[in-house]
Amino acid sequence: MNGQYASLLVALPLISAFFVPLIKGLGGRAIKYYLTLITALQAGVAAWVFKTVYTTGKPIIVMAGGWRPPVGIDLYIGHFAALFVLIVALVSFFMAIFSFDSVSTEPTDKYAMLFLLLMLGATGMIATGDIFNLFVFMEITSITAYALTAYNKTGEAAEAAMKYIVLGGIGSSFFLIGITLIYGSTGTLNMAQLAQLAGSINPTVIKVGLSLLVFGLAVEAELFPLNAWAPDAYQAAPHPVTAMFSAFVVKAGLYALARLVYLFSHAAGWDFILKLLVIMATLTVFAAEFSALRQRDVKRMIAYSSISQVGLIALALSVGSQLGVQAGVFHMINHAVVKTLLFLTVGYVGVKVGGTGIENFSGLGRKMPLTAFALTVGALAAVGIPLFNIFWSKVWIIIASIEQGYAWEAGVVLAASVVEAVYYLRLIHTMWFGGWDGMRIRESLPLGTIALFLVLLILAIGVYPNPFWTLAKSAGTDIFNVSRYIANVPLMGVGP
Amino acid sequence: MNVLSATGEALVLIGTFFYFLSALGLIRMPDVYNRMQTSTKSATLGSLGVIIGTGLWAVGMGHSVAWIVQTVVVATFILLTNPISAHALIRGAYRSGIPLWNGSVVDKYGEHLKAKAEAAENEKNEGDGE
Amino acid sequence: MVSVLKRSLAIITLLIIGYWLAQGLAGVPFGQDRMLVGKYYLENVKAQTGAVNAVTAIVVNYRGFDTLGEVTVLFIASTGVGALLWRRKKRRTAKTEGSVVLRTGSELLFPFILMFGTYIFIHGHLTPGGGFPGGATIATAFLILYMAFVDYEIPHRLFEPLEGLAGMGYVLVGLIGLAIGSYFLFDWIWQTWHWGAANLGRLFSGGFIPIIYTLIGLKVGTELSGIVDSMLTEEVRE
Amino acid sequence: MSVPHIGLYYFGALSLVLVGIYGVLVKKNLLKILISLSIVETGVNLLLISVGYITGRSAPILSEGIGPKQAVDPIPQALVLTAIVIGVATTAMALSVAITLYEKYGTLNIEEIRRLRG
Repeated sequence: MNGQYASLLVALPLISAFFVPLIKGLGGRAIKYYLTLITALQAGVAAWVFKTVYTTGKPIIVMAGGWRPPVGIDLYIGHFAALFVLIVALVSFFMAIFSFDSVSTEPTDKYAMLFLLLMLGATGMIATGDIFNLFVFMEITSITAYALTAYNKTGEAAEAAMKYIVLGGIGSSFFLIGITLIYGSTGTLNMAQLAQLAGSINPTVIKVGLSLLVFGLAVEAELFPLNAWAPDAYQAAPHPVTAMFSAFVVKAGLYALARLVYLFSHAAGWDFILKLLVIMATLTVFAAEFSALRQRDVKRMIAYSSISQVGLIALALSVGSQLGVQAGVFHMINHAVVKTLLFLTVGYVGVKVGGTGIENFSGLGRKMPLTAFALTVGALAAVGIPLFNIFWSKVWIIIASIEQGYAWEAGVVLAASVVEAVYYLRLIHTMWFGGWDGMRIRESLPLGTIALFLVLLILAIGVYPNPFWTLAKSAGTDIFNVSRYIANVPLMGVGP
Repeated sequence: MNVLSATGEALVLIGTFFYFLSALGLIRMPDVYNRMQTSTKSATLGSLGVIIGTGLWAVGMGHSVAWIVQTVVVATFILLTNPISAHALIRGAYRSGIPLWNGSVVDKYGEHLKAKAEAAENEKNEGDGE
Repeated sequence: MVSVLKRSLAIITLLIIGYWLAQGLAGVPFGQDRMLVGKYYLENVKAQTGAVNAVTAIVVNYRGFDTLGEVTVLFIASTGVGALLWRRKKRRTAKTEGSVVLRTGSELLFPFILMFGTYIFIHGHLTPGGGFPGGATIATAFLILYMAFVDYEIPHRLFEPLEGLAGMGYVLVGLIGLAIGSYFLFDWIWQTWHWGAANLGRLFSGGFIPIIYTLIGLKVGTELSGIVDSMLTEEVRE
Repeated sequence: MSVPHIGLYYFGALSLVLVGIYGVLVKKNLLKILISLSIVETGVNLLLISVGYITGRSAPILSEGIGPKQAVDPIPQALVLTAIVIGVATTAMALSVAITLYEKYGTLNIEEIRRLRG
């Protein structure tokens, strides 16, 4: 089959989202089945793309309109993109199933459209090979995220969405100024050609432009000064959407950040950007971990924990070595799995018990044993206990940072793990040893299956990390090795 | 240079003069209604002058006749829309209770509203009486 | 009152940001010819797309993916506004009827504004404009009706499916390109058959640009009027 | 530290961006903050379009005797078209959130809308 059919990754969610207004008369339940069907189809396409990329070992370059890269826009689906597009589609599929139980606020048809478009936005951000197209997809993601954050229509939700909109608006303006500067000094928007020309750009322009791009993406990637929206939005959004934010929206932002930063690795003034990123990432980790300690609401606590893990990923990505990027990508995969599980179970408790405050988790081990078990596994994995998946990625991050001579970064990772252990163990203790009101709650079969699947995945990665580490290695190399990226894109000779 | 383009230039000049007047009025006038009056009235005239002047000038300079046709169409559109929007704006301002300048002498719209309210009141009273 | 401290902090931040940005901008001098890909577009636009307006050709044809995203962004906005301001039962609650002047004027102008909007999006490949401005113009026509009449509402039953259909039409045009020319958003009308090559610079040319712009115009018009409608109607309490 | 030299157009656009950011930082009324955000967006759009300008050239519509050598860079104009639409969408979204906030709290002053903390 022709590689150009990978454009279905973008076309399918779009056309199905546009189709929803025509079937909205069928009622909420039918629309949720439709949503599940479409996400399953998307997962199928993504699996095909994944298989093609990993068997041929070559990236798929989708050329929109048949124009070769610097002239037209290309989608670059390399090892990283193929892997993460699959993750995006799978997480969306799980969350579409979860939506049956957890989303009852009207209007369901609009929820389905926004859900599909959030998936589309993240897919596009990961796949695109054009810097302005990245901006467009970033806006698709963030505007959908604004709408979904406020979807519950409570005061808190609207407030969180407002914070997000103001920060996001400033961020996207900065990003656009960055694009302006870089376009103004090179005359092209294609990432591969930008990487080719990176050495010849005026160093001040690259410094200012790239730091603006970093600031713009930091809103989506939840890095320190611009992540004030994140905990509120995580808490207020519908439960499936929270899981999607944590599992792939933030990953799309991080990926875009890493891709853009490494594209310009030949440019003068690049070290400056890396230093900026390291500072932002470290501050993110500390600010989030210490806020997480104080939380009484479990969903909010996990949100903070998610942000601090994101800080760790950013730390790994900004080490500046191939191993660092690979470790970062490995941590991204593990984080996606673990946080999907955590938000799924916590959200399910929120739906069934009626809230996500810590008091609702008391005695959960006997009230909802399966959910509590899954939540425990997720919590232990998030702390980084050996035999669980995040242990390995944290180890690799430590190795990578020591190898580059940043011993204190290893200290940051360890300190973060200790703080995480404190609050996660508190949660586990409440669940298994807290008072029980004698009630049993029936757990739903599909969600139990998903949770068990994720638990098994966590254990599988924890016990046999090697195949997954190989995946992460090839995906990380895809980001780090810019010269291969340039060679893979069939640039047409539009040059000076 | 012929008569047509000279007329066009004169019209543009007159139009700009009206623009100037409206800008002056915007600064000098005491309240919303007076400012609105000067700015819209003279902006309409100013735009008409400039637009039609441009059309005449272009035809006079030997460009195609399409210029004057297009400018006349644009001018008609402005002539239709500008007063309506100004009217709606001022009515909105009055309705939302922005006060008149102290030195105003007439308030026809206020009188009209009052008369209307009184008429409605009378009708209601009469209805009660029967 | 905003405290003086907050203001001065804000001004210091601004000075830092401004200095930083100005330093970057100083490296990109104003008014110089730095075109790279732009030059290619200008030289080849007529032969490759059949449009004389280079901006439109870039928007719809060369960088069509961006435009697809742009349409999606607007669709998200309309969906999101609809989702947030969703009410079980809603009605216009405007209190004051527009005056005679406004009502007569809007009735008189409505068809002309519609016609003008249509003109803009049909002639996108020839003159400045295109689907987005055209659609916005059409939406203003409905906005005027909303302002003039207290009980006017857009025909929801027509507009909502139309919005979806126009969007699907755009993606379908792209998928037809994938089927015929094996590229998504391939300009199958111009590049395969060269229809309209004889009247370059007239209405029937420009490949699929007029078709896509018509779809976009319809979509944007219905979407923006939908947003206006969501914002101007309120819940009926019973 | 030296004063960077930038063109007048850049200066205008940049000042719009800064004025907007000032508004976002200082104003307390939500609507004023949103207006400030729109001002930032306008400034950025102006900046983007003035980067594409080339002295002495005309709009990139290649009819009536304008060849490829007489036209300005068309790409920024295409980008600005997209950016404007995105700005409109953000503003629409923000306004509807503001309407929801007003319904829930009865005010648009951000100092009074503070339930979420932590």
